[in-house]
Amino acid sequence: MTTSPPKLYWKTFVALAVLLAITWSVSYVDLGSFNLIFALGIAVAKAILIMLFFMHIRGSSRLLHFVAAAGVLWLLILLSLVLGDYMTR
Amino acid sequence: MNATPNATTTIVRHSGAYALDNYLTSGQGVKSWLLTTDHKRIGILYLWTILVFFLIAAVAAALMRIELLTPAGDLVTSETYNKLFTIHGVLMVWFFLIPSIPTVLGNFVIPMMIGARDVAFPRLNLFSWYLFVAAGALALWSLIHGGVDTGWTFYTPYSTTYANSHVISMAAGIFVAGFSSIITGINFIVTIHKMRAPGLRWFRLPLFIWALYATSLILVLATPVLAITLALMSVERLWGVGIFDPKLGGDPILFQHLFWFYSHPAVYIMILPGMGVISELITCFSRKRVFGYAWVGCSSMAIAVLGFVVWGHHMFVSSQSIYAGMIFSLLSFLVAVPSGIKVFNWTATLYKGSITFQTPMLYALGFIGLFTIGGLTGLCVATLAVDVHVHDTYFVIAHFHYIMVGGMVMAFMGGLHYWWPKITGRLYPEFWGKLAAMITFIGFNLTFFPQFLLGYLGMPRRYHAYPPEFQMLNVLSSAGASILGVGYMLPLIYFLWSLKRGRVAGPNPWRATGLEWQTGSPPPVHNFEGTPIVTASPYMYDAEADRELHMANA
Amino acid sequence: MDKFRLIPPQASTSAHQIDWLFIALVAIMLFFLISVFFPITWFAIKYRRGSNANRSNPSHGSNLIEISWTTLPVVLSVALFSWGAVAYYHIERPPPNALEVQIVGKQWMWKLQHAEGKREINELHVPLGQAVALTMTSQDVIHSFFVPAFRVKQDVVPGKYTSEWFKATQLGEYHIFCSQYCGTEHSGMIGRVVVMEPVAYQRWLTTGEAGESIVVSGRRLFLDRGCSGCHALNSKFHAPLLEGLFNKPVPLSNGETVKADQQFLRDSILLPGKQIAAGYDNIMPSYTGQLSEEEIMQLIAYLKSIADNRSPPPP
Amino acid sequence: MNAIATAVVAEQFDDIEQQHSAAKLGMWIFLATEVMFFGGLFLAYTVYRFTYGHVFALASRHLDDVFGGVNTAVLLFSSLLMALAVRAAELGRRKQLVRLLLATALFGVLFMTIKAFEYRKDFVEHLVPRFDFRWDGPDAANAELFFWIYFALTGLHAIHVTVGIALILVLALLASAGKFSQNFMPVEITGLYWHFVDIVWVFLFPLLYLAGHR
Repeated sequence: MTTSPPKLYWKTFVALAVLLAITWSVSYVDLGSFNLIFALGIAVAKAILIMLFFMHIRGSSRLLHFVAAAGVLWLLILLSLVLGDYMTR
Repeated sequence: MNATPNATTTIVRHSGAYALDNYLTSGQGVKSWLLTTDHKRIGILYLWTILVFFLIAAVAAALMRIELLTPAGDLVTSETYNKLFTIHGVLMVWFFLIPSIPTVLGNFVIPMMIGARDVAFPRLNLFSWYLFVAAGALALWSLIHGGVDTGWTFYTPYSTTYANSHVISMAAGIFVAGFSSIITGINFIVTIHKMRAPGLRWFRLPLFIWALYATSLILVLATPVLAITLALMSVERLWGVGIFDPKLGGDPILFQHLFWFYSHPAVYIMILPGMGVISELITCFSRKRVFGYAWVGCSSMAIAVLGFVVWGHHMFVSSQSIYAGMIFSLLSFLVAVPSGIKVFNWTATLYKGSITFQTPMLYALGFIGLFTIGGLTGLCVATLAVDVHVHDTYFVIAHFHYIMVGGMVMAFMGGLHYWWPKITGRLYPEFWGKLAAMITFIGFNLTFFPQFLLGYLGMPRRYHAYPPEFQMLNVLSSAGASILGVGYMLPLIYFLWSLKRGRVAGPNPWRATGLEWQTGSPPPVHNFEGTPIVTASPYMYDAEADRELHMANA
Repeated sequence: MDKFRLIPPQASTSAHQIDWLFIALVAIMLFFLISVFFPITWFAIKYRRGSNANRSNPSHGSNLIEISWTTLPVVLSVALFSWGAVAYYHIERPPPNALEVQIVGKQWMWKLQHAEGKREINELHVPLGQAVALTMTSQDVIHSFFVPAFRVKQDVVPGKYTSEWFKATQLGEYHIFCSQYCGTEHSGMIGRVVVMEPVAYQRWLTTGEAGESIVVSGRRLFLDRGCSGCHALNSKFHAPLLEGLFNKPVPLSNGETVKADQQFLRDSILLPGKQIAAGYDNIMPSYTGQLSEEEIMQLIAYLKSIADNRSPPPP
Repeated sequence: MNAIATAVVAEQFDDIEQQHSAAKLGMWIFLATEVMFFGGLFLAYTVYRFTYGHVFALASRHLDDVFGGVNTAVLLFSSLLMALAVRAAELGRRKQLVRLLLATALFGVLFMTIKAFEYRKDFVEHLVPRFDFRWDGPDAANAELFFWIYFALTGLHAIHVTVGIALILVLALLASAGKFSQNFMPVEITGLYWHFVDIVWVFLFPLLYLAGHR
């Protein structure tokens, strides 16, 4: 596994900082329920960035990709089916 | 292991049969056991530990059955009865059913089946056992100080605001036991992925490995939710957090969602390893390759995944929305299909086999019979309209005991008898083994079949006093329980007897084809001399050849 | 009552439906049991070791068979699921003109109250052939109102109203059980349903201390507890008029609109700030802890009684 | 050199490569369990935000998002330092590894101190349930519920950060003794754990602090 140059890590950090600034400032604008979707979207983007570059998922085996996705997928199963109950009460 | 030679067991000191330098003789004294990182020894440590918890829970069950002989609750007070069924539930679920096959048979046999020297993280494996012992100590501490009377489901708001028993120490015990099984799950997944012998591709793995791989997936993905649920319940009981407290706007149904999100996959954690053992036993004792290998292997994975989306069938009458109930009911029907595939494939495996009926095979056939009844009655409780009537009655008790006791414990007994020669190098007494298997089968049916009738008649569960018209069936059930008790005590006796006086087993007493049978019994510390190479698919049995062999020396 | 029986008395309309569904399930179970046990015993005997059965070229799998015993169970599953779901849908929807009975579950007893005001403990008298709708809540832990003879069961959850209904079709007395574990005397929280002729039921209603009807006691509470102080035409406080409110859409201050059903009224009494009506500010004091569950039900019954007339009640 | 390398490979593994991939797979599975562990609390948050959305938005405005934002930046930067530390360990640069590890731990401690100040501010503003919780807006019960979930989530996260800092300091100690010259896997594993803790905060910040417009 070739070790990537420090510049790549710094670029990732800058991207994360920019995303943080965006989500923070957008929260001052009232977009109604769109606020939540936007905030979650940016959070997911930041999480993927961290996983790809800082946690070296990029270029690692397909198995690790699946394990990384499995945790989130199972959480979505829990969230969706429970909300399925609360929304249809 | 100094064997005293007598008439029946003349041990030829240097016979190839009994491997003298093995994992049992490689270290002596308590320290060699308490600090071992050998997966085989850790399996045995787990065997003794779960035996302790099984006996305590069995005593609780016996007391409950005696109590239910009479309609009036006269043997024990209602407070004690509530604590009895809670400790029976907690100890059986978390300290016997969930750990037994993975940590005892799995720990012992998985590395040998895939040709590895040990599990991926041996030190973590030992740490998992210490966590399990600490968890058991916490649970017993809570029991000694008065026990818990919330039921093994800990439903709020009773467990958080109204119960005045030792809920938090029991919840802490289960919390720690959860992490012990998470670590075992991680260990098995990494071992099966990374440490298979050369040539051992995924579709050449024995079905026991498939079953334990699927079980480990559930262990790893479901148990953390139990941990957070019990933590939240305990924090709410201590400081009145209010997440589940209706007065603060919390919702007790949310606790049920979180609890059953873990607890339904947990019942698949209990049954899947049993299915893995049965696949091994049926193929070995009918001398025939399993029918539909890929389908049986993939049905284990299908059960693991589908097991996560069906938990709502525990909450059909709990004021969950009827539409969510319908979604869960349909999904619960679909999760029964892979189990059906397995039973049909086992039946088809017997076709054109050369079937023998040693003790493991009796337990395997018993498993298929009882598990099929248990699984089919699962369809009744998955049907919305019928579950409204039978939910929380003895019908449900009979359903899950048919699967847990009729299925999982039978499979555990079958697996223990099957691998006993490999673990100890000695054979159990065949006659007593068969007798115990038959007594268990009869006792079990007499205990739990009447409970189906009781359930549909409407006797609620967790009642220590009941209307007189249910008495006759309850007496039948208690009678059966006494026979079942005998059925379980017999193996305890003759297994201990066989340690000293059992016939020497030799490397492969069943002439089985698994990798674990290619090395000595009891196996050396590193399982194999060199690293075994696997060239063929598992279960290369030949029924025709077996018949000639049998005819030759008959 | 205690001759040996395999199924409980079929004393309600839904009892027959559920028993038929259960018998169909048992039939399908027997079909699958036979299709597994018969081949096993046959193979075990025919292919036991040493028997001279033909064992040439054994097959190790055939996708056709596998697919067939996958699709058949799936088809059966969908069929059974839909039958169960349709029956469940009827069980969960009380008919409109059902007799109203309010039940409060309390640790280890059932307190029941008929619309006409008659109160009972652990007993429920109902007329034959008349649908009875139960509105239930709990004062402490989760209980579950279970009448095996009617095949009905519904958890009684604190903090919300749950409902179930039945129509008795057979006279007699039947068990009431609490089927959700609720503490020490869980097995003592039982009672009996008495199904009577409609005429006898009416006579029973009026005999004994026929307390004031729920609506009357609800109105008395409405005045005594100061509700009428604000919720009245001439009140100096700006509070919504409650006449004609029940089951009508209510626009809320955060823009949503909700139906003023029992749950909304209960929450408005206990947690007034949860859903504030549009155009009003949050000045209503919370009545949590000052009204018992029965009193809240009586107030709601009163609000229901004034749901249709627009004119405010005489002071 | 080869003799030392084989000493590093544990007996049950065939080679160092198998040992590395096993350790990484084991760690990623552990992180999946952590996702499900936090998942229970995220579910409670989601369900109660769905049922009491209005009050949750109000209550989250009482949280000071400057603290939250700065803390997010601090944790992101410490994640960067950790990634650089893992790179240094791979390249076998001992002194740089020790310096970066200490810097990461420093930013972790900075995060905790900011958190401590924030908790103190919440306490002063009577926002801590059970400790003289005061809420003048509509139904205090549901607002208290929000703050219970806030303290549960951030508290559990803070415990994970503390464990992370302790691990990093131990690593720094071992690294200065030159222990990771051949086998840098412990550094990589701790790095994965630290990045996971950062990801949890990346989700906590918008959900708790920015719930509903300012």
